[in-house]
Amino acid sequence: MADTVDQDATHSNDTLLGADELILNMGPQHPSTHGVLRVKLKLDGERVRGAECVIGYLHRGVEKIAENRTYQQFAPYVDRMDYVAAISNGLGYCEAVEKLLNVEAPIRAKVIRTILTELQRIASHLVWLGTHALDIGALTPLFYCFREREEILKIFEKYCGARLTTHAFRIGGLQYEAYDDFEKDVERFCKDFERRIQEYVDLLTGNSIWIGRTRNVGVLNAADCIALGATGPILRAAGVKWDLRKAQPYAAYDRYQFEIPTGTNGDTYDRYMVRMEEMRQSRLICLQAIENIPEGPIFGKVGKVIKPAPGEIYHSIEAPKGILGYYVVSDGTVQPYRVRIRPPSFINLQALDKMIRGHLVADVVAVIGTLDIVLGEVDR
Amino acid sequence: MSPATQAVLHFLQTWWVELVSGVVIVAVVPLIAGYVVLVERKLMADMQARLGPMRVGPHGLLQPIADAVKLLIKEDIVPQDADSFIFWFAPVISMVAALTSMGALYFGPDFRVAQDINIGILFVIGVSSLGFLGIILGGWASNSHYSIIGAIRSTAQLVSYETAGGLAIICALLLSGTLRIHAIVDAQSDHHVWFIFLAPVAFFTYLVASIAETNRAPFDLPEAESELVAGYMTEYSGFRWALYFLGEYANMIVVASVATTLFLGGWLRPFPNVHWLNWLDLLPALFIALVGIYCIYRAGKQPVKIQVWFMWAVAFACFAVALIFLVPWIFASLKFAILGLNGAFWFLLKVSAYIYVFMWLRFTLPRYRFDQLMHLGWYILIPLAIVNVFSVGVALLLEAEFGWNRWLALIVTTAFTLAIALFLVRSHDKRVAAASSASAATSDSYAG
Amino acid sequence: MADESKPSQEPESTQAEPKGASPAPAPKSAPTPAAPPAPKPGAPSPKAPAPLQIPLDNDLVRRYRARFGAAILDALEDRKQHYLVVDSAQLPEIARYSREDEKFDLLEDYTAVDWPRRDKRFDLIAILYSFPNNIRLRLKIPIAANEHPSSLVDIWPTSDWLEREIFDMFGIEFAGHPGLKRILLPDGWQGHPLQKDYDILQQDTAWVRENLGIDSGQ
Amino acid sequence: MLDSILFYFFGGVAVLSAALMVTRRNAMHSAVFLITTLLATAGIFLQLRAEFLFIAQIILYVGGIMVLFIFVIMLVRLDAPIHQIRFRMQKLVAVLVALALGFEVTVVLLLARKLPGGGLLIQGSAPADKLPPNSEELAKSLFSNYLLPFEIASVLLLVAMVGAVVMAKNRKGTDES
Repeated sequence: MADTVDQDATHSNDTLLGADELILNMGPQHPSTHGVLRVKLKLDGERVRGAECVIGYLHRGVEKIAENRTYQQFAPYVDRMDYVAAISNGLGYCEAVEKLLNVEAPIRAKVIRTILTELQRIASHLVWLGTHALDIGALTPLFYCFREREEILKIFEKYCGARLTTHAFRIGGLQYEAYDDFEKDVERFCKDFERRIQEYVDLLTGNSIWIGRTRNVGVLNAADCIALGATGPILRAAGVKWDLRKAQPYAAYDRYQFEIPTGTNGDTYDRYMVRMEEMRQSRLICLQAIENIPEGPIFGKVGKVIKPAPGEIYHSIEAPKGILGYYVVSDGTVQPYRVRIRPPSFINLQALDKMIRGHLVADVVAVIGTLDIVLGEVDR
Repeated sequence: MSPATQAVLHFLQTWWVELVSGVVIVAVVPLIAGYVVLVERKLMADMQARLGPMRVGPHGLLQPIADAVKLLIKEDIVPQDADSFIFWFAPVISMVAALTSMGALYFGPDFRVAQDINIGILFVIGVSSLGFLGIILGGWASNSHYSIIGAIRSTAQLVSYETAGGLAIICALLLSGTLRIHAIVDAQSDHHVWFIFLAPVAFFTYLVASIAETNRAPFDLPEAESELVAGYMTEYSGFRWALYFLGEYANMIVVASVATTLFLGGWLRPFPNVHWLNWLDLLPALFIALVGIYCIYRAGKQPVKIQVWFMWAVAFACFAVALIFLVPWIFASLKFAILGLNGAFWFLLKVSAYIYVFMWLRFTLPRYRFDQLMHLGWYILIPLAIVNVFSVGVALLLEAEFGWNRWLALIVTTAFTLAIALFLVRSHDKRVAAASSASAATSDSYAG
Repeated sequence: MADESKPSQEPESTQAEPKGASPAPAPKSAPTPAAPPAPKPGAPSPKAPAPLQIPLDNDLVRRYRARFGAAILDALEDRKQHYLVVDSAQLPEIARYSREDEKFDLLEDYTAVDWPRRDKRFDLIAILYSFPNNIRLRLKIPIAANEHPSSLVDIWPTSDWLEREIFDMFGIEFAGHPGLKRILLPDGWQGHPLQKDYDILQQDTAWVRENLGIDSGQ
Repeated sequence: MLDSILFYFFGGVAVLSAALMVTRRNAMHSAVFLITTLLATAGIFLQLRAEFLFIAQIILYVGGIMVLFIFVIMLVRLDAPIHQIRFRMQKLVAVLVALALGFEVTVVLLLARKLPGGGLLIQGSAPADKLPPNSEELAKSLFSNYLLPFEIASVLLLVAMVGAVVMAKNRKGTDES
C-alpha cells in the first residue's frame, strides 16, 4: 500500500464550476478490480480526470525468496504469481534456467509443454472473458466460460494432479509422462471448443449494447503501447502484428502454423476480438501438436544438483497477459544470486491512467477488465 | 343492534368484494413476488448451464420463504448519521405505491379490487410513478456517496422513460377511446383484434419504457453491482431491503398487467370471437392437467421420500384446479363462470409471458452506460413515441373522415412511424460515430 | 574487463556468509523421475564452472564505441546474449541513442542487482528490445550506493513504475523522476528488501506495530 | 356515514401534516410532510368523485413538482443558511399578519351563517355518484369552449422548457471549455 493514511472519499480542489473534484476510492475490496487493487479516481462529476493505482497489497517478496531457495525449490513459487496462467509461468522459469545451464529439453517434453501452455492460454482468456463480460453486465458468458475452463482443468489434474498451481514442469524437461488418453482428451476438448466459442460470439460480438460499451473505450494506440511497454493482446489490438512465439520461437512453437490476430484502433472491442481469435489459434496449435507427439525421453541431461556456471541470462515468453521475462543471475552456487521477473500485468496496469482519462466511471470497470491484470503478478 | 354495528354491517355488505381482494393483494403479492424471484433464479440458472437453488425444499421451491425468514431475522442496520425517519419511511413508500396501483387492476373479467374506476389506467400509472419517490428518499436518507449518486441516476432514468411509456399508453387509449380498464378490454374484443397488432410500435416503446421504469435488465444502472455497489439500496439491509426488492418485483407485475390489459387483450383468449376455435376455452384445464401429469412423471425420480409425496400432492392440486375449470362446462347453470375462470388464466399467462421477456433480456444483454441510456431515452424513444401518437391519431382521422378501412390506415401510419424510427436510429449512430471520432482525437471520450 | 573477473571470486565470498538463518541447500529435490535413463549417480559434478563471458565485437558494439568511446566500459556475450557495461554518467545519451538510432523502441525490463562487495555497489540492468530488427540488448550500468542516476522516463515512459520499484526494493533514487515513492511496500516502510544485507527474516517491526498493532509479522 | 368519516380523516391528516411541514427544521422532513398534505387533499378530491382531479393532483404535484423540490433539497447544500437565524425582526410582523387573517376568516364564517344551510351545505347539489363522469366532462369543456387558453398554456409551457434547456446548454458549454 503506497499510502495507508487517506480519507475514503475526500473533496479536494474546486473546479471551474465550483463543483468539487471528487476523489472516489475504488477498491481494494471492489467487486470488479480483479483482486486487491485500489484505484483513486479523480472525478469531475461523472468524468474521470485521472487515476492513481495503489498496489502492493499482495506483495509476497517472491524475488527475495528466490535468493534463498535452490533453483528447483523456487519453481513452485513461480506458479503463485499469475495464478490464472500458472503453467506458462512455469514454462518461462524452466526454460530460463535451462538456458542458464546451456541444456535443451528433449523434443517430446517441448511438445507436451507447448500443448499444456496453449491450453493454459485458453483457460486464462476464458477467465478474462467471463469476468470482463460480468463487469459490463452480461451475466451469462461467465458460466459458459467456466464450464469450458473446467474441462481444461480436468486435463491438468489428470496430467499432474493439480488444477491451478500445477508446478507441471521441471528444469530440464517433464516430471510426468503424458497419461494414456492425453491426446484423446485434448482432441475431444478442441473439437467441442469450436462450437463453444460460437456461443460467446453469438452472445457478445454482434450485441449493440456490448459494442456501445466497448467501442472507443480505453483507446491505446501502437506508439503509446510501445512507449508504455504494454505487450501481448493490448499491443496486438493496437495494430502491431508481433508475437514472441513467432518472433523468437521457444519450446516447440516453430513446428506449428498459427496466425497473429491484430486489431485496428486499439480499443476495448479490438482487444476482445484479438483475445477471442487467440483462443481459436491456440486451439489450432493444440490440434496440430497432438497429431504426433514425438517419442523419446521427457527429461534432459540435468543432474539432481543444479549448479549453473556464474553469469546471467534473460529469457522471455509470450504469456496470456503479455511478455513474461526472467532475468536470472547465477553465482555458481545451488541458489540463484538474483531472479528478476518481468510481470506483464504490472507494466500493462501502468497504462490504465492514460487509457481512462475523460471516460465515465462505468468505463473504468470495463478498462480494468480489458487490461486482464492479475494482482498476484502485479504485486509479486 | 346499535346503529353503529348496523352501519358497519351495511358497510361490509356493500364493500366486501373490495375488502377481501384488498387483503388478498396485500398478503399474496409479496408471496407471488417472492416466487417470481425464485422463477427468475431458476430461469437464469437454466440459461447458464447450472441448477439454481435446489437445497431448500424440492427443487428449491421453499427458497422464497427461507429468504423471507432470513431477511426478517437479519439485523436492520441504520447508517450512523442517516435521517432515521425518512430512512425507515422510504422503502414503505415504494412498496405501498406498487400495491395501491394494483388496486385498480383487473386480473380477470371479475377479479378486481376497485369497481371499474373511471380513470383506471391513469390511476395505475399515477400511483406507480410515486414509487421512485421512495427511491430518491432512500438514496438521500442513507447519507452515503454511492447511494446519493445511485438515487439521482435512477430518478433521471425513471423520469425520462416514464414520458416515453406514457406516450405509448396514449396510443392504446386512442384506439380504445376510454380509460376504464374493463371497457378497454371490451373494445379489444369488439374490434376482434388485440391493440398490439394495431399499434405495434406503441407496444415496443412501452416494453422498453417499462423495463427502464422497473430498473431492470439492460437499464439496471442504479444498482449496477460492478460500479456503484447496489446504488440507493447500498445501506439497506434486512427487511427494509426486502421491501425495496419486493417493491421492484410488485412493480414489475403491475407493469406487466398494464401491458397485458392495454396491448395483449387482457383476459381474452386468443381469437376470442372465432367460434370454430371455441375448443380453446378447454385449453386452461388441459394445460393444468398436463402439468399434473408431468409432476407424477417426475415424482418417480425424486431421491427423497418426502419429495415424492410433495410431487404427488402438487399433481393432485393440479388435477383439482383442472376440475374446477371443467365444472362450469358440466353444469349448464354455471355457464357464465367459464369466461371468469378462463379469463383469469389467460390474463396470468400473458402477464407471466411478459415477465419472462423481462428476465430473458436480463440474462443475455449487458448493461447500458448511463449516458447511453439517457441518450436512447431522449433522442430515440420519446421522439418515436410522439411520432407514433401522431400517426395513430392520423390513422383514426383517416378512418373516421375518409372512411378508410382501420387496418389499412394503421398499416400506412405504422410504416410512416418506422421510417421515422429508422431515420432517428441512423442519425443517432452518425452522432455516436462523430462523437467517437472526435474523442479518438481528444482524450475526452463519447460526450453523448 | 573488470566485470568478468569479479563473478569468479564472487562465489567464494557469498558462499562464506550464508547466515544460519537462510536454510541449507534444500534436502534432496523431488525424487528423481523414474522414466529417464538413470543418469550415473553423482553425474559429472560440475568442477569450478569455466566463466562463459567472452568479449563481444560486432558492428553494433563498434557503432556504440565509435559514438561513446570510453563510456562503453565493456561489451560481452554470455550464453549467446549480448550485453554492454556502460558508465552511468552517459546513461541518458546512450539510452536516447539506443532508442532513436539503434531502434531499441521497447524497454522490456529495468531492474538492479546488488553486489555489496564492489565499490560501485549496484548494477542497473536495462533490457532493450527492437521491434524492427527483432534483437535484444542488455545494458549493465554499475552505480555507487549513494549515486543518483538520471531517470529514463522521458525516453521510455514505461520506466516510471519500473524505477519506482527499483527505488522501493534497492533504495536507488533516480534524478528527474516525476513521482519517486514506494510502489509495492507501504510508504512508511524502513529499509529496502532486495539489498543483500536485508535479511529475509528481518521485519520493519516499527511499521508493523504502528499500523497493525502487533509486535511482529512472523 | 362513511363519507364523513373519510372526510374528517383526510382533512385531519392534511391540516396536521401542513402544521408539521411548517415547523420541521430538516428540509427533507418538511418536503415529505408537504407530500402527505397533497395526498390528503387528493383523497378529498376523490371523495367528491373528481377522479381526474385526484389523479392530476398525484401525477402533477406529487410526481412532478415535489420531485423537483426534493432534487433541489438534495443537490443544494442547505446546511449553510440554516445556521444564520435572522427571523428575530420578522416574528412581530408574522404575528400581525396571522391576527389579520384570523379576523378575516371569523368575519366570513359569521356572515355565512345567515345564508341558507349555514353556509356549509350547498342545497340541491347532485349526490356525488350521480354526476356524469368528470374526465369526459373535463375533456369536452377543455377542448371545446376553452380550447384557446389551453393552447396558449401549452405554448407557454413549451417556451419554459426550451428556456430551461438553453440555460442548461450554456452552462454545459462553460463546463466543457
